[in-house]
Parts: sequence; structure tokens; C-alpha cells
Amino acid sequence: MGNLLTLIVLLPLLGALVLLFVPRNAQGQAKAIALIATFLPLIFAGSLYAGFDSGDQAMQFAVNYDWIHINHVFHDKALDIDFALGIDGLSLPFLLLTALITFLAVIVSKKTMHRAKEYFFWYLLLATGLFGCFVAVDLFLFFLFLELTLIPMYFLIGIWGGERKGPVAVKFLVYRGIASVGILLAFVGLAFAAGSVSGDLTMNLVSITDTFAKATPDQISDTFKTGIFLVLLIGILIEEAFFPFHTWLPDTHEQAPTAISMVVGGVLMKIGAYILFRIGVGILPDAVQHYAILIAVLGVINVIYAALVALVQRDWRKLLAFSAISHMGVVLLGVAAMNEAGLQGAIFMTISSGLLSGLLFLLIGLVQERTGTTMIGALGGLSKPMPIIAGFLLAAALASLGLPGMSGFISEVMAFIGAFKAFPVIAAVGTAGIVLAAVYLLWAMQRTTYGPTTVDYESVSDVRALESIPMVVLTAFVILIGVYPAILGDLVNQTILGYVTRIGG
Amino acid sequence: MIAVEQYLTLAAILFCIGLFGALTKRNIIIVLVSIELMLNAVNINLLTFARYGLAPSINGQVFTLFTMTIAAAEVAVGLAILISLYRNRNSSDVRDQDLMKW
Amino acid sequence: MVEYAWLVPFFPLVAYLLLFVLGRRAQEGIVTTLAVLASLAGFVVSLSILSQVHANGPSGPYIFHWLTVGSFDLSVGYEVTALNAMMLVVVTFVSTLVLLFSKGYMNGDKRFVVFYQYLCLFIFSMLGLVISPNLLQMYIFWELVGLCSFLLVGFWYFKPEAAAAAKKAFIVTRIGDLGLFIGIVLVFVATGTFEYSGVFQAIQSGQLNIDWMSHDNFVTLVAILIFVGAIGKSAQFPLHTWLPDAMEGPTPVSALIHAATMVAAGVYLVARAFPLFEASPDALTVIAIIGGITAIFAALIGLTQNDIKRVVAYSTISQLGYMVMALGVSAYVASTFHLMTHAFFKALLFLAAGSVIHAIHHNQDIRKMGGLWKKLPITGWTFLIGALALSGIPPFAGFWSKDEILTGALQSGNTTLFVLGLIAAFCTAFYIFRVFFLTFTGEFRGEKDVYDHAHESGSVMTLPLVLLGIMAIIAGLLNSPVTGYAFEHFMHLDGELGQVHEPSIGMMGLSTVVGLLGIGLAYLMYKSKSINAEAMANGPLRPLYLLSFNKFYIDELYHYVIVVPVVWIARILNFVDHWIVDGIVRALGEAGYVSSLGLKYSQNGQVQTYGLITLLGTVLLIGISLYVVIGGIY
Amino acid sequence: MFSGLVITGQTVSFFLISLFVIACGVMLLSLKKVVYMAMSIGGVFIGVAGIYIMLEAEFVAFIQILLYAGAITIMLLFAIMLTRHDAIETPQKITAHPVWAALGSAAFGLIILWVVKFSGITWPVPAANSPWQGQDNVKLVGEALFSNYVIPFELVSVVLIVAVVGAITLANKEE
Amino acid sequence: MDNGITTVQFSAVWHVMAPEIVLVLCGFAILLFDLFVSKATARRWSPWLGVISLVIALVMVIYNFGVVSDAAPGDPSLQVSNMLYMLDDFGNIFKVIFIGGTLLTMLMSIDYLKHNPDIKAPEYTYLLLFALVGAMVMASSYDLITLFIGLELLSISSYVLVAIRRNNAKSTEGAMKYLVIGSIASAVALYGMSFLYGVTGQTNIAIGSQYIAQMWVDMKPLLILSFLLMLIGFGVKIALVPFHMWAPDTYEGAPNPITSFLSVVSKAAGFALILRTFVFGFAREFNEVSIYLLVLAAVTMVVGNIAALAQRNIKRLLAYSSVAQAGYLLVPLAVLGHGSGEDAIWLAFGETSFYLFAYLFMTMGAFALLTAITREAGNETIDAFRGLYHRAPFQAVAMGIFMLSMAGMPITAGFFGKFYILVGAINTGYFWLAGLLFLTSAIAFYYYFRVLKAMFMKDSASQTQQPLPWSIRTVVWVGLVGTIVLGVLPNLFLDVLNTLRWFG
Repeated sequence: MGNLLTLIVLLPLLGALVLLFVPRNAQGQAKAIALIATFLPLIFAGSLYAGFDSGDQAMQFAVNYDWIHINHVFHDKALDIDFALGIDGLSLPFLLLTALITFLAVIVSKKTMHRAKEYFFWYLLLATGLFGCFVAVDLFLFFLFLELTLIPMYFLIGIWGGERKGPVAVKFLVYRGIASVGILLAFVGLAFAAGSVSGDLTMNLVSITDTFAKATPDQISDTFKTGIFLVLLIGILIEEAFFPFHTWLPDTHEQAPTAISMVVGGVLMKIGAYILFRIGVGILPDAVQHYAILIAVLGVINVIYAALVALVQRDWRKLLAFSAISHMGVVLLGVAAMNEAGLQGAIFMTISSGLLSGLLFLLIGLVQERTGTTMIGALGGLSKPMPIIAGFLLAAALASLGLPGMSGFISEVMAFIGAFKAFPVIAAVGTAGIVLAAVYLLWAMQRTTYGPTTVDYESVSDVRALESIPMVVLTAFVILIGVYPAILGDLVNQTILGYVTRIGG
Repeated sequence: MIAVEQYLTLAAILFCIGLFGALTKRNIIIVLVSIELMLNAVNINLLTFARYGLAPSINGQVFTLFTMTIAAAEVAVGLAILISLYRNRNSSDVRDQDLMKW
Repeated sequence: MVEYAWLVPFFPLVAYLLLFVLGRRAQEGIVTTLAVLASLAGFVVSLSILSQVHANGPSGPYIFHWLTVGSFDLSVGYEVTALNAMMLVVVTFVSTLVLLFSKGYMNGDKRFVVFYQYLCLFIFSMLGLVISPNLLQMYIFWELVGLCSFLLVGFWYFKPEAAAAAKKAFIVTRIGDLGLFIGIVLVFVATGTFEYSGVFQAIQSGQLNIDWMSHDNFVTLVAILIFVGAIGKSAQFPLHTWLPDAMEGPTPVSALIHAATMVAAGVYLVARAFPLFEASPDALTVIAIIGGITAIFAALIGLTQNDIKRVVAYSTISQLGYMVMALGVSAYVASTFHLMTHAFFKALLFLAAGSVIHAIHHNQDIRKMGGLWKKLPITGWTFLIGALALSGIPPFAGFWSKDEILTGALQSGNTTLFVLGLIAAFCTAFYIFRVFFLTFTGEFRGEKDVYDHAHESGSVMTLPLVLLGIMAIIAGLLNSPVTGYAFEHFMHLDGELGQVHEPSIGMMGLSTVVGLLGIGLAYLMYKSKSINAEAMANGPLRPLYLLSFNKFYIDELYHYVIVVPVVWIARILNFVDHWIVDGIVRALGEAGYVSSLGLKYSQNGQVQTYGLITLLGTVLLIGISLYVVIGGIY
Repeated sequence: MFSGLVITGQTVSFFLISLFVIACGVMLLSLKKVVYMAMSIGGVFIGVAGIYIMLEAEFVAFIQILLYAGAITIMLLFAIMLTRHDAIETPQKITAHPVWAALGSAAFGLIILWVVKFSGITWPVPAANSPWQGQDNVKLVGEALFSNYVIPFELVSVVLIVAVVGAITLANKEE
Repeated sequence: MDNGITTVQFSAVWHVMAPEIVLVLCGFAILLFDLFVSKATARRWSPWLGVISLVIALVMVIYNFGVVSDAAPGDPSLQVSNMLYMLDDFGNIFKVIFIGGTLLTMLMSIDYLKHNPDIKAPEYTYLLLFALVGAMVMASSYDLITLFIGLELLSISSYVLVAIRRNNAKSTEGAMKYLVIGSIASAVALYGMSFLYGVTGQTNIAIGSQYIAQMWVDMKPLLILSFLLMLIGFGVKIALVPFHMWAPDTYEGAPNPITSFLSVVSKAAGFALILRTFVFGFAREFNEVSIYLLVLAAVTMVVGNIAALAQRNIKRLLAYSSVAQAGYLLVPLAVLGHGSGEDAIWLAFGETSFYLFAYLFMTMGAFALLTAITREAGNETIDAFRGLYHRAPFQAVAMGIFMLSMAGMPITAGFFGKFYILVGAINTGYFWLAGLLFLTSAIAFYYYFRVLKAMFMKDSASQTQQPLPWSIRTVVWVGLVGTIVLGVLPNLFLDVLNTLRWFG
């Protein structure tokens, strides 16, 4: 089973390599290859889910190959870097999310676009990076995959983006490049700190986590932990597009092609949250607690600020970007709470936001394809010509504003339970975001689908069969998690319990 | 007796004169000359230390010989470059040599 | 049968899913049959549950694991109490009739099936809300009914007013929901459970507290927060503004959702969690005051409105205010009783109004009606019954329940509330009969051919009217000496909640007189015209008239105090986001580029400049380092 | 600065030579005509050779005269003739550049002076007797050059070859 | 002998510096070859002779690794003239870099000379060989005089090589600038050496370092002054900010292969010199002087990268990039101040040599492509690369990989090199410097990716591109393979580094 993980990571890469040998104008073949190279990982991820033991906190399906040893580090120790993959209850949901969204986004991608072959090449490279991030157990490897996402994204935005693609691609690149500096520093710093305690200098996530859990304050000082966490936090804030480092996200969403927007909103920006859970909560819980108030306040600022800004956006894509920022603020709240409910809520929120971002960007992409615009003011009455898209848009908007029965709600509930436990006042302020979300989402949704139909759009077509697959699947997952959250909760529960006992102990 | 400092001071003054000349004179030949002046100053330093240094030794004199040789080679190449430069630009003014900038 | 209570919401859910599968092209007859049958089945099951509860007492909760959060378990399930059972019956009954009525009302609409889908979804959600054994599940369905309300109000999405009303309904109630949300989250934080029973236990043992607040204060806080949810949902002052606007939806929707069921959910919630409220006298006081204010406030507005549905809507708000006030004065039974009777007669009034509207081509302005008695006899009769019930005239249903509320208010010692209630009762009688007289008597004031074509609708529409009319007449008797106060005994199966009030003949007389006075005034003004209504409105009472007519300018107030500032803040923040937050980012980028240009142009091609810069760097490096390192600062 | 300085023939000659060297250096900086500048640098070279002699480096001084005052100065003159023999250094406008250059050079010199004289370093009192008292300077140098420093010596020959070849490559006329 | 004169046996010299001697002899051989054969023949074959000489030298150096590892520690046969010249793996590894760089330069030149008939091929070839000898001397000597001569041999040869297109105004101008600044730098470095000599009385730093340690307290200002003067002198050679100003102009003016030679071999030699001089000369005092290296490294990284942002001329852009790379390369040495024990030194050497190898591959590859592409486009701005992907996909992809490697993107040698340096910096606790390193690389994305953008996202005017000449293609492939193999499997090289006996 362990090799499945390797396969999941390498299949898109393999697909990309195969694409190199496809003639430039064989666009159909290119798309087919991309479909296969993302569908197989989805299947494999599904079978991993089936074989996953949710009662076990350890990394499962682990594979480990020696890769790099850097000698003479730290009193003649060697820094071990391995090609180590594995999943636990935390990474599995992210893996599934990635597998799902990357596959669905291929379906959405048009094989008729110009330079389609290259598009799929970069796309598959991006997918490799994304998969790798969530299954890497070695921090070096993790970082490698994280950086690997940058290059394809640059091209995907830069070649297939909107009017301002050039500057936006560079902004994306440099901004996230800077973010990875903080992350890398923190990674290496953690490895060294752990190595100084355990005597075993390695970038292995699990052993670093264990070492930190066992280390006494004499061995690893709190100052070090808080310091390294701050460095890490800056990286996370940028990766995750948190205020005040969020401004790359609206631009990116505005310019990126639909499928890429789906991937960015659905998976790419969730890497930051994953790092926050994995490293922040998993390795540096003391530091998270030390900065709990800061994080919580930041979370609330994100929730409300982004919601208010979303209120006056004129472009769906930007509105959704700010909406995602606002929702992810709840993640910060939940994490800051550092209790079971808060953490679980935060993870749920991340996954839910990923699904919903994917869904919403897909729908807006479909609308844009038909009407040629995403400006909210220019749309209207689309329920009539495209009732199905309008219906799904409605469902997605409702899910996004936290309607029960969909994934957003249960996430919010848990996150706020956690937050209210820890800091009731801050949490209470944060709940205002729930109302604001309703205001801007309903406004935009109604402006688009309700009201009299604009003449130009009277005869536009509704969704086509192929396009409806991602729409339906994503909605199904949103509802599934909303109705039966245990499907996700049981996965992450053990991991969270592990984290929480560590805080107590 | 002349103290070590006196020699060193003389060397420093010469060095600075050379430096200033190299940075301000307009004719490339004079710039090269100024650089020679700097090397001469270094030679004074070396010889001073060879005679009066903390651990006097003949090595300083040998060093000086090498320096002088190298300086000569440098000047030779420098002048050769100057001549081909003059051929190309018809000017030996260092300030005219700004084809490449920015 | 009680353990099968889940069947009640299950039937409409199945109907919903079936309709969903059937799709848009399904035949109207099949659709209606399916929906009505489902609802009817639910009604039958409800009745049997009611009888079993009556015999064996409450049952449940039946709980299933749903989600594990760390060491906590969240569960779903259902539970049947007396209150639940009563609600189940009321909801299924009214639902069935409304589904039937809609067949006629929505006849020919392109999205007929969608309408029924939404209705079934609503019924499912409402029933789910009713049988929820815990606050979280209740909240889930609470939101779902809100969703259905949104969908149904905005059913005619192409009408901008409908869209706006739907949005308003959703957002305003959501503001209330926020309080409820915080409330139940706080409850969970304090007790670790969402179950009603667990919460009540914690209250009994005085353990409902949190480390930063004492038990009493915390209970008050939580109670008020939960009540805020009820304010939103039950359209209490100050969050009432959405309900009148919601009349943009199809009339059956107004009857079912905005009269009989969903808006009563707030009252139901407070009643369901009554032990919590009882533990906090302060919270009860707040509730009573809010209820009283709402009752009189909405009644005053109702006096001058011209839209037939809006008048009824304000009357709904007012009556909900009564119920809330009743709960506030601990008149638990009176409140729930009024909840039930109100469901019948208000649904009746709406459906009758709908029948009128349907008959005269969707005109809702009572100034353009008149003399419809002859054309719509059944509608007229049933409307009259409803109006009488609403006005509290014996022996109609409203009389019994309203009377009990007034008694409760008086006996709780709160005279002001009592007086408010009386005035509201007077106003109620006045405005509903104003509508009645203007609609059914006199000459038709609209277009002639409309009047000529007006006729009673088919039996699908009249049958519900008749059935509801019957209920409006007899339901009140359930808690009267006639039946030996059966309702009260039944409700007490849940435990002796609230205070029991002695009925008094004097009170009955008083309220009847007040009601009759109102009717009389309406008669004088709009039937016999011995008092000129226009003159009054334009005379010295004009400021008051305008105040009432413009709904006390509450909408405008909200617009300028809340909406406009929020939008401005949002605009400012957007500006900040673009020019400051992102501006700094871009400025940094620009600064980098500009300094790059600076460095580029410092490369001026002059070798001596290069040398000079090298020299200056040298001097700086050596100078500073020698100064720092050797000068002793280091 | 001059405290404890005993006026002897040696000191007098040192100051005279120093004065000559510096004067020539200043002339180099201030003269207009390029040819004169080249002449003044010859003065410097000769003066410096005098200093070398004072430092008991006769062989080096000899080479200095031979190489610098002879070969290099002549080479410079040839170069001047080959380019523009009437080249005149036009008077400098007082721009920022020479000012900064003067400031920088002066600061550099002052730093060196400070380190050499005022930083608290105690220089050894010069031994009156030469460390290689009575030995033949040329022999000493030669021995060092051909024993310990034979590798750099050989390398220098390569440098000279490079210089010669390079000069020819760059300067010879097109064929 | 009794008079204290050590005689030097040729066999001993041959033992330690055989590759250098061979290269010098080959240089002379080519010189003679030029004299005795016709111009055309000389022109045609001398680059090949150069290549052959380089290959021989490379083999000898690789053989020398074995010699070093076979010798007992402290074996006197590994040094000559009182540690004036050493045979050790430090020198060997640098020599591999130098020879490898020169070899690639030479290969590139075969094509370049074909297109530039005004360059005299034999002179060009043996000057390059002599320059290489200078670099090798810089890597193997402990003697200040020898180091200085090696430095000058490299520099003077480079001056001539830069000016070798003597009818090209830019070429001669670049040479003039290089010469003026380089000579001043030599004078300054020499000035510093003179002070060092004054304190130690030695021209040998290995021996002198004891004196330095003894005199540190008394002579601290003078020693620090001496250190700084040498640092500045060498800093000019490796183009540290603010001593880098000459680099863009010279790089632009020089013939392309020479530019790559300057930016790889010359720079690496500078680092060899710096490492030799400072790590040994100031071994015990290093923690006190490392602060200057830290400052210079930081300033160089920042300014080098920022200056490149607005640059449109591709050669100047690479010049600034190489300035920035010098900043990165200085980090391992700079953080040694807080290093403890020999391991820290081995780590620093490992980082430097790894990065230099990575730098060698990517820079050589980039310059080779640049040569072909700019020649065809007729200009040297980024516009020359517009739409290259559509014209010549392989060239664009290869150039893209070199750019990504320079930018430090994963699975390239450049990435692992930077990571390695970062590990070293964090190992000694210099988080800020490590952070700055990667931060400035992130800024550098802007200009590296601009090249990518031009190649992949723009349309080009012309639709055709000449195929790469085979010599250029060879260099590109070597660069590609090196860049990717070192990036994916760095341990192939790290393990080699691990077996090295850096100092015999």
C-alpha cells in the first residue's frame, strides 16, 4: 500500500513527462493523459482511505528511502534527508481533497485552449507539487514540493491568465517565494533544535515532532519555540493569504483561468493551513498557545475585514477570494483556541473551504464562459437561461455562508465552540462574519441569478454534461460532510487527540 | 634614527596620492602611472618591514622584487590596452570611455 | 408509534426527493397528490403520536451518534414531548391544507414542481425542528426553515422586490440566529452537551456556568442570546421588518411559513427551552417586554396598511408578540395554546386573502377591492370566521387563547403589559375588520372587468378554507371549561412549566368588549362611513397616521443607521485594502524597482566613479569597523 | 610626531628624499601636460629608490632605477607619443567627483595613519644594526629567490610572457 | 644545507604541481605551434590543443585526489618549499572547478572563434591556459608572494582576454575598466599583505598564522586593517558589493566565453584565495573578523539582486546575478566565525565547493546558450529571448532550467546548493543571514523569471532559429546534466566531498 503514495505523487509527474512526447497539436490526447494522470491518484487516494486505520495516530502507508546526507553538520553528525512519504489522519483529508480537486479541474480545463499541451504539462507538475506537500513526511521534501508549485503556477497564470496576467504571476511568485523563506527557516531550525536534543539530526517530520513532544524546556527553550513559530507564522500567513499578506490572492483569482482558480482556492492556499496544523500545532503547541491571542485577533480581523471588503467587490472572483480569506480567518480562531473542538473545526473549515472554493470558482468560471464576464453588476437573471448552474450557485453560496446540512456549518460550529471556550469576547466579535457572509454572498448570488434576465444572456446555454460532473461531485461532498461529518471527523480525531494531549501534558 | 612610522607614513601618503591620481586624472596613462605610485608605496612598506619589522627578514625584499615585476607586466598590458582603445576611440581620456553603462 | 416519530418528517423528505427526481416536467396533479399524501401521512402519524403521548406521556429522546469532536460526542435523534406532539399535529395539518390550496393558487406556474419541492423541504425541516432533541439539531433545522423561507419568498425570482424581500428575510433572521448560535455554543461550552435534557439538568443543579461568569448571570446571558434567535425568527421588535416584506412570496407560503409554522418557531424555541428561561427572571422580563412592545407596535402599524397581506402580516407579528409576552410572564400554556389557535386562524386568514387575491388577478391593495362578498361567499365567510377568531370574539379560537394571555399578564402583576395587550387587542379587531369591510362590503373600487371575472376558486382552494374555518371555531374549546382544560393538562405532561392562571369571567368579558369595540369602530369607519377615515388621516391625527403608515420609519432608520455606515466602512476598507495593504506591497515592489534603477544609473560608465565607489566603500568598511571594533565599543 | 627625533645625516636625507618624492607626486597630480606628468613620475621613482637604499635594499633600489625610472618611464613616454603626444590635462572643473575622491583618499590615508601611529601599536625600536649585517644584499636576495621562492620566480616568468604576448597581441598593427 | 638554504628538487615540485606544469608547458607548446605552422592551421587547431591540454590536466588533478588520499597525514611530499605550495584536496577540488570551467569555456570558444575571425585563436588559447594556471596557483599556495603572483597571472591574462577583440570598442573599454579597478585592487590587497608581512615577518600564512595569533592582542588594529585591505582587494576580484562596479561593464564588454570564464573560474579562484588566506591566516581570530564577511555577504546579496531587477541587457543581468551569487558564496565562510571545530570548516568548504560546482554548470550552460541566442538575435537584451520557446524549444527549456537553478528552484543544483549553505548558516545560528539568503533569492525570482517570461510567454518576430553548434550544445548538455543530477542526487557529490582530505 505504501507504494500507492509514491505512485500518487509520481503519477502526475509521469503524466507530465509523457506529455512531452505528445505532438503539440494533439490536444485531445493531452487532456486524456492529464485526466488519467489525475484520475489514478484519485482512485489510489480513495483506496488509501478505505485501508486507513483511523484509530492509529502514526503515519500509515509510510515509505522511506534514504536520499541525502549532509555530513559535518553539528559536531560531526549528518543531516539526514529522506524521500519519506506517509499519511495520518491530518494529511489524508488534504490528500483526498487534492486528488478530488485536481482531477475535477482537469475536466473543467478546455482542451481547445491555445497551447493546451503545455497547459496540461504545467498543470500536472502543479499537481505533483500539491500531492507531495500533503504526503511528504520529510520537511525538506515538503519544502521541495512547496517550491515546486511555484513554477507551474507562474506559467499557468502568466500564459493562460487574464488581462493583467504578467504582473500578477510575478506577484504570486515573489510573494509566495518570500513566504517559503520563513517556512524553510523554520523547518531547518526545528530540525536542528530537535537534533540537538535527540542526537539524531534529521528532517523527518515524525521524529522531530516526537522529539519536541518529549523535550524539556531546558533542552528547547520557549524563546526558541516562539521565535521560530513567528518566522513560520509569517510564511503561513502569506501562503494562506491572511490579512495583511493576502493581496496576492484576489489578484491571482482575478487573473487565473478557472481550473487554476479552483486549484488555488481549493488546494494550493490550504497548504498554509496544513503547515499551521502540522508544524504549528503539531510541533510547536506551546508557541501557538503563547501567541493564542495574537492569532485569534488576527483571525477575527481576517473574518470581518475580508467580509467587509467582499461586501463592495464588483467582481465575483475577487469577492470569492475575499470570502475565502474571511472563512480562513475562522481557521485561525479555531487553531488559536488549541482545544479539540477548535482544532477539529479549523481542519473542517479548511477542507470545507477548499471544496467550496473549488465549487464556486467552477461555477463562476462556467458563468464567465457563457456570459463573458464575472462582473456582478453586468450579470442578472441567469436563473432563467441556466437554471441548473444558478441552482448550484445558490447551493454553493448557501454552503459558503454556513448553512446547516453543508460542510461550512459544522466547521463553523466546532471552530466557534473551541474559540468561545478559549476567548469568548474575541469569538463573539468573530461571529459577525457569519452575518456579513450572508449579506455579500446572497447579494452577489441574487444579483447574478435573480431579477429580470439581461437581454444578452437570454439564450445562453446551461451546463453541459461533462461540466456537470465536477459540479455535482463537489456539491455532493459538501453535503456529505455537512450531513455526516463523522466521515471526516473520524479521520482527524485521533490526530487531534494526540495534539491536544500534548498540550495538556 | 628614523622610526618605522615615518616610513609607513611616507608610504601611506604616496599611496593616497596614487589613489587620488588614479581616481581623478583624465589621461589613462596617468591613471596607470598613479597605480604604479601605489605599488611603489607598498614596496616602501614591504622594505620597511623587511628592515625594521617585528620579524625582519629578507623575504620583504624578495616580495618587492616580485611586485615590481608584476607592476611592469601590468603597465605593459595596460598600455597595450590603451593603444588599442585609442585606436578604437581616438581618445585616451578615461572619461570618454563610457560606451557601456546602465 | 412514538418511536417512529421520525416518520413524520421523513414523509415530506421523501416527497421532496421524489419531486426532485421527477423534475420540472412532472404533471401538476401527480406532484400535488404526492406532496399532499406525504403530508397527510405525516398528519396521521402525528395524530397517533399525539394520542400515545396523551396516554403514555413524553417519550425519548432517541439518539444516534453523529460526530466525535475530540472527547465529545455530538448526536442526532428525535424526541417526543407533549409540546412536540401538539406542534407536529398543527404543522402537518396546516401543511396538508396549504399544499392542497397551492394546487389551485399556483396553477400554471412554470416552476410549479419547484414550488412543491421547496414546500416539502420546508415541511421536512419544520418537523425536524420540532422533534429535535438537542439545540444543535434544532439550530440546523432552524436554519433550514430559514432557507426555505428564503427560497419561497424569492420564488418569483425575476421580481426584484421578491428577491430583495427574500434576501432581507434571510439576513435579518440571520442576525437573530447569530444570537442563538452564540447562545447554544455557550451552552455547549458550559455543559459539554447540546441535549435539552442535559442542559436542563445543568440548570437544575445550578451548574450552568463558565469560569468567567456565575451561574445566574450566565443563564440570563444564554437565555437572552437564545431569545435573540426567537426575536429574529418570530419577527419580534426590533427584527420584525422582514416579515411584512416577505409577503412578496406566494400567498400559500405566507400562510404556511409566515403565519402558522416557521414564525412560530421562535415561540416554540422559547417554550421548548422554557426551563432555561424560567431559571432567569431577568431574561423573562426582557422577553415579556419585547413581546408586549411587539404586540402593540405591530398592531399600530397594522391600522393603516393598505396591502391585504401586509395587514395580516402585521397582525401575525402582533399575535407573535402576544405569545412571546405570554412566555415572558410565564403563561406557558396560554402561549403554546395561542400558538396553536393562531396557526389555524392565521393560516385561514392568509389563505382566504390568497383566495381573494387569486380571484382578482393578484391585486393586493384593499383600496381597490370591495363588495366581494357576493362573488366569493365561501372566502368571505371563512375570512369572517378568521377575523372573529383573531379579534377574540367568543367562542372562536382566538378568544380563548388571547384571553388566557391577558389573564396571565394581569396576574403576573405587570399592569403595563396587560394594558398594552388590551390596546393591541382593540387595534387588532379594528384593523382586521377594516380589511374585512373594505374587501367584502361596499362597491368594488377596482377595474370593472376584473370584478366581473372574479369567482370562487375550485374545491382544492375552498376545502382548506373550510377545514381551517372549522378549526378556527373549535380549536379554542380545547382549553376551555367545555373540555375541562384538556390542552393544559396535556401540556403539563411535559412537567409543570410556567404558572397556571385562573380563568376569570371578568377578564373574558373585558376582552370581548374590547374586541367588539374595535369591530364597531371599523364598522363605523368603513361600513357605515359615519366616521370619515380620510378626514381622520388628514386631520389632526396626521402625524400619528404617517407614523403608523410608514411603520414608524424603522426600515429607514435601519437603512441610515446600519446599512449605510456598514457599506461606507466596507468602501473605506476596500480603499484601504487596495491602496494601503496592497499599496504597501506594490510600493515595496516599486521601491525595489526604483532602487534598482538607481543602482543601474549609478553605473555611469565612468571607471573612476567605480573606483571612487569602491574607495568610499573601503573607507566606510575600514573606518566603521576599526572605530567599532578597536575603539572599544565592541 | 617628531618628538625624540635626533637629527642625523640619515634623518635629514630621509626628509629631503621624502619631500622630493611627495613633491613629485603632487606635481604629477597638478601638472597640466601629460608629458610633464610622466617626467615627474620618473622623479618619484628615483626618490623612492633613494628610500630603498636607506632601507638597506640596494639590489631592489637598483632594480627600481632600472625598471621603473628606466623602462617603465620610457614605455610611458612612448605610449604618450603613440596616442596624443600633445595631450593636455584640461583643468578640472570642481565637480563632486574630485572632491569625493580627495575626501576618500584623505580619509583612507588618515585611517592608515591612525592605525600606524595612534592606535596604540608599539612598533619595535629600530635596531641600529641591520639584520643581515655585512652580508651581500644581492646574494641574500638571490639565495632566497632561487631556493625558497623558486616557484613564484618561475611563475613570474609566465606572467611576463603573458604580458609580452598580450601587449603584442593587443598593440601591434593590423596586418 | 648548512647555510639554511633549501634546495628544491624538481621531482618534489612535479609531485605537487604537475598539472600546473603541464598546462604551462602546453601553453608554450601552443605558442610555438603558432609560430611554426600556418595561420589557418594554428587558428583551427589551437583550441583543440587547448582542449586536449585541459583534459590531460583534469585527469592529472583527478589522479592527484588518489595521491592525497594515499599519503599519510602530514606527508612532507605533499608540500614544497616550506609549505609554499601544497598538494591537498582543497586545491584539487578547486582545480577541478577551474579546469572544468575552462574546459567548457574552451568548448564554447571553438564556436565563438569561428564567428569572430579577428580574435587570434592561439593567443586566446594559451592565455586562457595561463590564466587557468594562475587560478590553480591561487588554490594551492600558502605563500603570499605566490598567491599574489597567481592572482596577477590570472588577472593580467584576463585583462588581455577581455580586450582580445581589439577592434571592438566595448571589448577594449571593458578591459580598461577591469585593468584599472583590478590593479587598484591588487595594490590594496598588496598593501594589506605588506602589513601582514610586517607583523609576521613571513610570507607564508600557514607559518605566519601562529605569529598572528601571538600578536593579535598587541597588533589588533594593524592586523584587522591588513585583513580588511586584503578582503577588499580580493573582494574586488570576486565582485563583492560595493566593489563590484566594474563587473557589469567588463562582463558586457568581454567576449561571451571570457565572460563566463570570469564569472566562474575567476570568481572561484577568488574564493579559493579567500578561503586559503583567511581560514588559515586568521584561524584563531576568525570569530572576530567574520563580522565583516557577514556584512559584505549581506550587502552583496541584497544589492546584487536588487540591481539586477531593472536590467534588460542579459549579460549585465547575469553579471549582477553573479555578484549576488558571490554574496551567497561568501556566507559559508562568514558564518564560520561561530563555527566550532573542524567540522564547521569542512562543512563550509563542502558548501562552497558544492555551490561552485552548481554555479559552474548553470552559468556555463547559460552563457553558452546566450552566446548562440544573442548572436542570432543581434542584440543582447532580454528581447533576444522573446518567443524563443516557439522557435527553439530545447534552447528555451535548457535556458529555463539554468535560470531556475540560479533562482534556486527545487530539484536543480542551485536549490540544493542554497539549501546546503542555509544548513551551514543555521548550524552556526545565523538565522538572519540564512533568511536573507533566501529572501533575496525570492526577490531574484523577478528577474530570472523575466527571462522565462520572454522565452515562454511572448511571441517572437522571427520564426526560425539556427540549431545550436555542436560545441555549444555539448556545453549546454554538460550544464543541464550537471544542474539536474546535482539537484536530484546531491549525494553523488556530497559523498565525494566526504572522503576528501581537505588539507592533506
